[in-house]
Amino acid sequence: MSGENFLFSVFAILTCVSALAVVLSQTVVRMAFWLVISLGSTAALFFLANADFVGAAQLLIYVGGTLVLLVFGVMLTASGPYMKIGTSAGETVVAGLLGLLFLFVVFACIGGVEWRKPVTGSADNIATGAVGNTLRPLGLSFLGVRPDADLANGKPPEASGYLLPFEIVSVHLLVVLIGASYLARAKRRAAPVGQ
Amino acid sequence: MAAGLNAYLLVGAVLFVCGVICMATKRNGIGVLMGVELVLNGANVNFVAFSRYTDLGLDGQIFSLFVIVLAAAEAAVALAIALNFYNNHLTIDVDRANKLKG
Amino acid sequence: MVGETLRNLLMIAWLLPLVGFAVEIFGGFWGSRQSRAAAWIAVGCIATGFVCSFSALMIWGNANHWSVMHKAEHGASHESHDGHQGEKGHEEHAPAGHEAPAEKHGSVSSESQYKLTALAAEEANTAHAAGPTVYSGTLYYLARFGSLDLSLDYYIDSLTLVMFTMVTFIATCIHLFAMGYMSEELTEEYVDHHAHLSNGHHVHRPGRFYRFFAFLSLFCFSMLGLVLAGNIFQVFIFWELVGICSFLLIGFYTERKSASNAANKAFIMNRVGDFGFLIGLMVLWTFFGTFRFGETVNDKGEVVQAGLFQLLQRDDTGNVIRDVETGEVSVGAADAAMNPGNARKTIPYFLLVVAGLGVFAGCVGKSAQFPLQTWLPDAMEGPTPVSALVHSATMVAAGVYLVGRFYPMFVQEVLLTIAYVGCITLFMAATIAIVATDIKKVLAYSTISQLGYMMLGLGVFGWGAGLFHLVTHAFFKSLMFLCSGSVIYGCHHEQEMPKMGGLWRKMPITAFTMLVGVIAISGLAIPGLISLSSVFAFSGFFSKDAVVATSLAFVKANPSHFLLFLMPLLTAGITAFYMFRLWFYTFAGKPRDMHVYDHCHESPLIMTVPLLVLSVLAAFCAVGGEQGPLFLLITGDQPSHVSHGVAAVAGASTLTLPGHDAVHAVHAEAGTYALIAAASGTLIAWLLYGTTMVNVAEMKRQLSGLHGFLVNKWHFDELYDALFMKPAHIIGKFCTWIDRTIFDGIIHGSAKVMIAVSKWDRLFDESVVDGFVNLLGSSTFAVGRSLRVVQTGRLRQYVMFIVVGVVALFAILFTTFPG
Amino acid sequence: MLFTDLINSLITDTTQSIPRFGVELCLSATIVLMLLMRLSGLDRLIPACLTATVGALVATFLAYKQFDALHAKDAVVTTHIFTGLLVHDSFTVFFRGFLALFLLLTVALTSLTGIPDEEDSPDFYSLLFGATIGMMLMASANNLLMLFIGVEMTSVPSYAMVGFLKGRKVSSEAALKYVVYGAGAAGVMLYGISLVGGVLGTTDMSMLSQRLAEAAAGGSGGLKDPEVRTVALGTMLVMVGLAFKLSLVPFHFWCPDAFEGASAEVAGFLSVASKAGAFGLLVRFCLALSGAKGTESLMISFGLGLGFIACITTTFGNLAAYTQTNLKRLLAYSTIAHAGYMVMAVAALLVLKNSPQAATLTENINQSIEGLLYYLVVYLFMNLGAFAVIAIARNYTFSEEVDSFKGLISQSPTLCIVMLICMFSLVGMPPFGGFVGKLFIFASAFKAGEVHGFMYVVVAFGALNTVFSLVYYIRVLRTMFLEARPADARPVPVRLASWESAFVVTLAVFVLLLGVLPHMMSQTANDAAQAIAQLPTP
Repeated sequence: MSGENFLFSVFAILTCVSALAVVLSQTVVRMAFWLVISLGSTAALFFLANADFVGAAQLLIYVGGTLVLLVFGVMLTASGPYMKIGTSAGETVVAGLLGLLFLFVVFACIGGVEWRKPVTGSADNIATGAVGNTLRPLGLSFLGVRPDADLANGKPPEASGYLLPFEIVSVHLLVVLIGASYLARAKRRAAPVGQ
Repeated sequence: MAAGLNAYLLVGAVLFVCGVICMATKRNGIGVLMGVELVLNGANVNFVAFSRYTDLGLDGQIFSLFVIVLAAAEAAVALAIALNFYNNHLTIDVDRANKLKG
Repeated sequence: MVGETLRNLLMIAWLLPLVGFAVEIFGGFWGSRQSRAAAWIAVGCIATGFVCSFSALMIWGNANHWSVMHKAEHGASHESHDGHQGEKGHEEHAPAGHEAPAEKHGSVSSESQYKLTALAAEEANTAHAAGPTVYSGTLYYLARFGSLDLSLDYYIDSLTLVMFTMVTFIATCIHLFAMGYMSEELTEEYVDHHAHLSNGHHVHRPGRFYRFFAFLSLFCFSMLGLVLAGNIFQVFIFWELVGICSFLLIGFYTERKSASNAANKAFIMNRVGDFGFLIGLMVLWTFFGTFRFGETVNDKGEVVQAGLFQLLQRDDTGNVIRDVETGEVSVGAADAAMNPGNARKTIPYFLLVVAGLGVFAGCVGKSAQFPLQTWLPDAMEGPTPVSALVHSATMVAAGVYLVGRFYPMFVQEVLLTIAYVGCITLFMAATIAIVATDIKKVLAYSTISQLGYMMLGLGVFGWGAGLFHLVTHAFFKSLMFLCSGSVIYGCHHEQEMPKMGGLWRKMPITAFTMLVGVIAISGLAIPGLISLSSVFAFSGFFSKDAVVATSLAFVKANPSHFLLFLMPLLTAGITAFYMFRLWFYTFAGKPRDMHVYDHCHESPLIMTVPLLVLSVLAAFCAVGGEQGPLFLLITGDQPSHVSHGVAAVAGASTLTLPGHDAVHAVHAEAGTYALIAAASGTLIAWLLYGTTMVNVAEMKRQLSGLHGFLVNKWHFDELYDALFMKPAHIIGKFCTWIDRTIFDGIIHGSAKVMIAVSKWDRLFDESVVDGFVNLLGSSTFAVGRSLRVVQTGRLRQYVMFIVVGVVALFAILFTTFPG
Repeated sequence: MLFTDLINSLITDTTQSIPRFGVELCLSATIVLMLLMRLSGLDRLIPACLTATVGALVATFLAYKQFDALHAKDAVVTTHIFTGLLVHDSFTVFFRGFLALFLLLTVALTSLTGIPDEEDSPDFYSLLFGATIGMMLMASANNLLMLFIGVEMTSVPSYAMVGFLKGRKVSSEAALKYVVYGAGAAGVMLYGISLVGGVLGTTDMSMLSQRLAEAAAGGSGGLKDPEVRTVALGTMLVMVGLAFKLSLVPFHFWCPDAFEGASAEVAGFLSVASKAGAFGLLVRFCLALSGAKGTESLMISFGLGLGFIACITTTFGNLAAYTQTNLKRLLAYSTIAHAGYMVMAVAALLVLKNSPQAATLTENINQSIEGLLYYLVVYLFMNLGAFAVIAIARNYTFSEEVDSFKGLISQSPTLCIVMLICMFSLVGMPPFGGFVGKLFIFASAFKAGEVHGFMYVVVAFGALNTVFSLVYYIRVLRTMFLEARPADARPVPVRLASWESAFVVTLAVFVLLLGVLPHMMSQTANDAAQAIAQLPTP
């Protein structure tokens, strides 16, 4: 077993087990804890898959940002030490069976697929998804240039650059921020008469 | 090639399924939102894996980056709504969301 | 240009009521509630419309040199009716007006009746020379969707003209009558004695005189638009408009629960029929590519596409042309000849049947045929002029009219269906009419029954007979409804016949005119000495005779369908019976309720004059029978395959349909049978109700089972309630219930099992009996809890169902995907 | 090819793309402007609804200009902008115009009824505009990433809008249900996208059918072929995400709850606009996968599946509406039913496009899209009309129950007559627009019946449902027109000469006009349909 395989196995198992633990935990604080583990080891899997920037983003945004947000949520809504909103075992079992069914369906499909082989790295030493070192191509693609795909094949550029989503997502984040802050803040005046 | 694509896909699918189960069984609203994160994360594992092993290439990683950002945005709004629900109902138990039915 | 003149005249007649509607509704809204202005506007519009339609009819006749009138072999039969000319005295009398020119040109009869070539050449828009003379074209271009043109077209032939004249004339009379009848609404505060508030008081509301006339005008507009329509889609639009008007008019007394229920019922039942109509439309459009009856002409005057009627061609035997190998019907042979670009197409024979049945389904709804007939009696909740106009003379006639208009598209199977539906309807409705006691209900059932006659006539290939009966029936039925309105008005809104009796002394004009109508509908006649063609009779005799004769000819050609003759014959007797019963009950004998009798009075002049006018027409509009002017006018442009009948073809499931000759051969025989039936019906009615020889109450008791069955209208309402309404409600509830319970229930049902299993450990520790009891207790508890959870925990099940849905859909895709 | 060439081509591409993206940019600018005005306190002087109205007006105008520019050319013009992420053609512009117009109408309605009060209106309009940008992206997406971003940009602000009445319990409950359900559906959809993108090795939608044909080439083309099977699963998952947006059974659960909890204005917006965007996307997605050699029969079965779902959806929606007492909830079920009708057009499109005779059926393929677009336009007016009446009446009666509309005719006839027109149109009664729209959808579905007989069943269901639906609409109308107004009911004095009346009457007039003069719209719809139906197929 190579080192990479070993690391993959460790993190894959960690990811799955802690995801399961999220499902099975009965208190929300434990769920949050297991979620951190799961998402963190997913980031490790990303690194293993040569997606270094995505892995870093996962750690920063997901584990560092989103999860902290969730933990805030936990703290804000925990009304007392006794509150434990449990789930009946039966429900979990039924949901689990359904989940297994879904898993089966997915693997009945993708099990036999012969995946398209990747195009080997371009001559210009700019890495593709397969080779790693993706920071520069990713950054360029957000500006709309795709040297990884377009430099190799002497034709006019045809791969998609991602300038537009990169910009439009900022508008989206702005809107979302406005919406979330509206919902979360208290009304300054008295609320209108309940209808 | 190490690990292999299908192994990654299996991890992704497990995360996805765990997320769905989490959404379907947790009565705590925050817990449900954690399920959402798991689901999106499962899909993300897929994208990164495809990016490594197929000629989806860098597109897959870009996709997953956007997903991370959008998931953060969604989490923010969802959390705000959950807090709002909590303010109105004084509980975060989603089973108490039972006024609207029929 | 004759075509343009006709078009313009009919457009005026058609659009004036719409203008009237707008003026009345807005004028009335802001005007005084005591003003009759709205009524005068309405009358003015519709009367002008009548003048226009009548002029159009005259222009049409002159342009054709009245050629439809001189069929050489029948020319002689006109003389005997000249005598009536004087006493009619109305220039409006459409058929009578034609007689004089017809006589003058009697000798110039060399032209064939169906080939009016001189005109066809002159008009770019006219149909090809072999068919009837038709003026068609486009009024207004609506839109183009894909390959489909939508436009407002017109299609003018003799049927259109006769219908226009008939509708506008009757509408004028009824408008006048309504001015008197609705005069109670001319007030700021109208007290509705039939509507009660929850506190038991009567409803007080402002009078709605103007609104009534506005609705009437809108109705006239819709009905005339339906008749003028030049494509089946336009027919459908006006069809719905007529339905909406009828909804508004039936529900005119909206405060009465029964009225609003009846309006809803009429509307919904009609929609059920329209469902079929829509399917018919789809088939037609898919396979014929056009909705137009006539040809499509482009800007340059070139014919670009043949009309529906030309696309479906028939061979010499009258059958549609079928491909030998595939059995499909060829479409557009004529079109391909004219425009080689339009390739020949075919339509499967069964789809042609489906299209025909679909369109007929619409007619079933509108014309209150079995099994959608129950709305019509309920529709009597509207004011009586509405019943007269909408539910006897015009709207319900629209279904029959459409069957007639659409005749070239019907194949034998469809015609047979029409015949049987008509046959069932006419018998059933007549039997119910025997026991009805509400004067308007009797007339309502009689309307259904007569509509059945028309459908039967059309179904057994009596194209002329069915439509002939349509026109004569319109006259005498509107007359009778107005008479009943006069009675109701005179008796202060008493409609129950058992409370009447002996009214002829109080209201002689009404009684007399009603008698004319009763005789007309019963089909009584005084046989002539020489032959049946010189018989003296009112209009109903001739038209019913025509229907019965056609059905006899049909039955002789197709003996297995003998019921199609026996039933109408039997019903002819029943008709005479219940109509005379109505008359004797109401007008003859001794007063049964002195209170009603003492207060009743003859109606004012504005109501009796229309009665008199209509009674003259009801009596004499059909003079000459099938050689008379009205019949010849109607059949002037009959579909070309009708006159010589259709021969049965071996192999295919076809019927022999009688031609004119076959019908003519049995005419006298059928007439005799019908007359005997009618006379005996009359006699029985007289015996039972005209004299005191038989105790009716005793008979009623003897036949109580049958009586109850009939009084309950063959239990149709209950049947529909059980068959459709209840299931619909149940399904509706079921669906919401599914949403709440079943989806959840599946999950929670299994959850319950899991709970039980998880508790198994604990239960094992306890004693068997206790354990058993506990198990029972805990599972009931679990059931209760899961039910409570059903009410509360829905969000999570929603999420669960995303997964369930995905898996289920994938399973479906997998199992149903071929290969 | 040098790196500088890449940069140069990027610069040309972007400068060419930006004018074609003007509508969205205008909306984004309005959002930023509202934020800045709020920061600087200018919103006290100029109310946000004014800014929003101006922004929406400019956007509508820009969309109109774009349409005009495309319309002037004879040939169908399809431009890929932003390095192929978006498509700019008549179809895109049709939706842009449609959504901008609808945005304008919604802004007008909300400023009439005052549902966001002055303090909250910048927030509300930011959300509204943000959601609209998302819908426009959905309708013009040419990349799976844009598809997902479009859906998210539409959904997330909608969640917040549903919960906008934050003081009310039902509102927060509705928002919670909506957000959880929506997030679940988005996750499923994303997973589907990952499968499709992974197997086909591209996220570019215009490459999908080509790649699918390559993938199917080796095997049978049926579900036995693992590649095709996976793509089918992925496609289905994407469609589930869209079905959530379209509220198709069995992914409709959120819809009645969210509509009942949200204010009528928001419900009206969601019921039309977010569906419109989703339909635009659904059509694009279906066409992107259509026509791949070897998988035609699979795509036909997808079409039939959609037809099946459509049947169930209409029937369920109509029947479930029977027993409702809350008018918004009733209209929510009616919305579900109407989505079903519209999906019939997409089903017909898929079946026709993948039939062996597709080449001869181009006109019918166009017609199915055209019918869908026409119906959407009619639906905009009639549904918004109905919701607007509810919203206006609510401002007086503080209730949205059917019973609170009892005898309304005696107090505000205008509202009642508008409601009558809208509801008759919803039933599909001539001469209102709904009739024409239904007719053309049924007609194209019927045509598809020639390819596969099941589509006849679909048409039959559709026609049957017009009968079902009559019952509950009539019930509402009857309550409004025929019953007596209870003495203790709050008065609803809406005069004819008021802005409220003017607004609803305008909508009703459009409903009527679309029924009487269909060519006003049908030509436009046809142009848009042609633009998209001619997508290159390998």
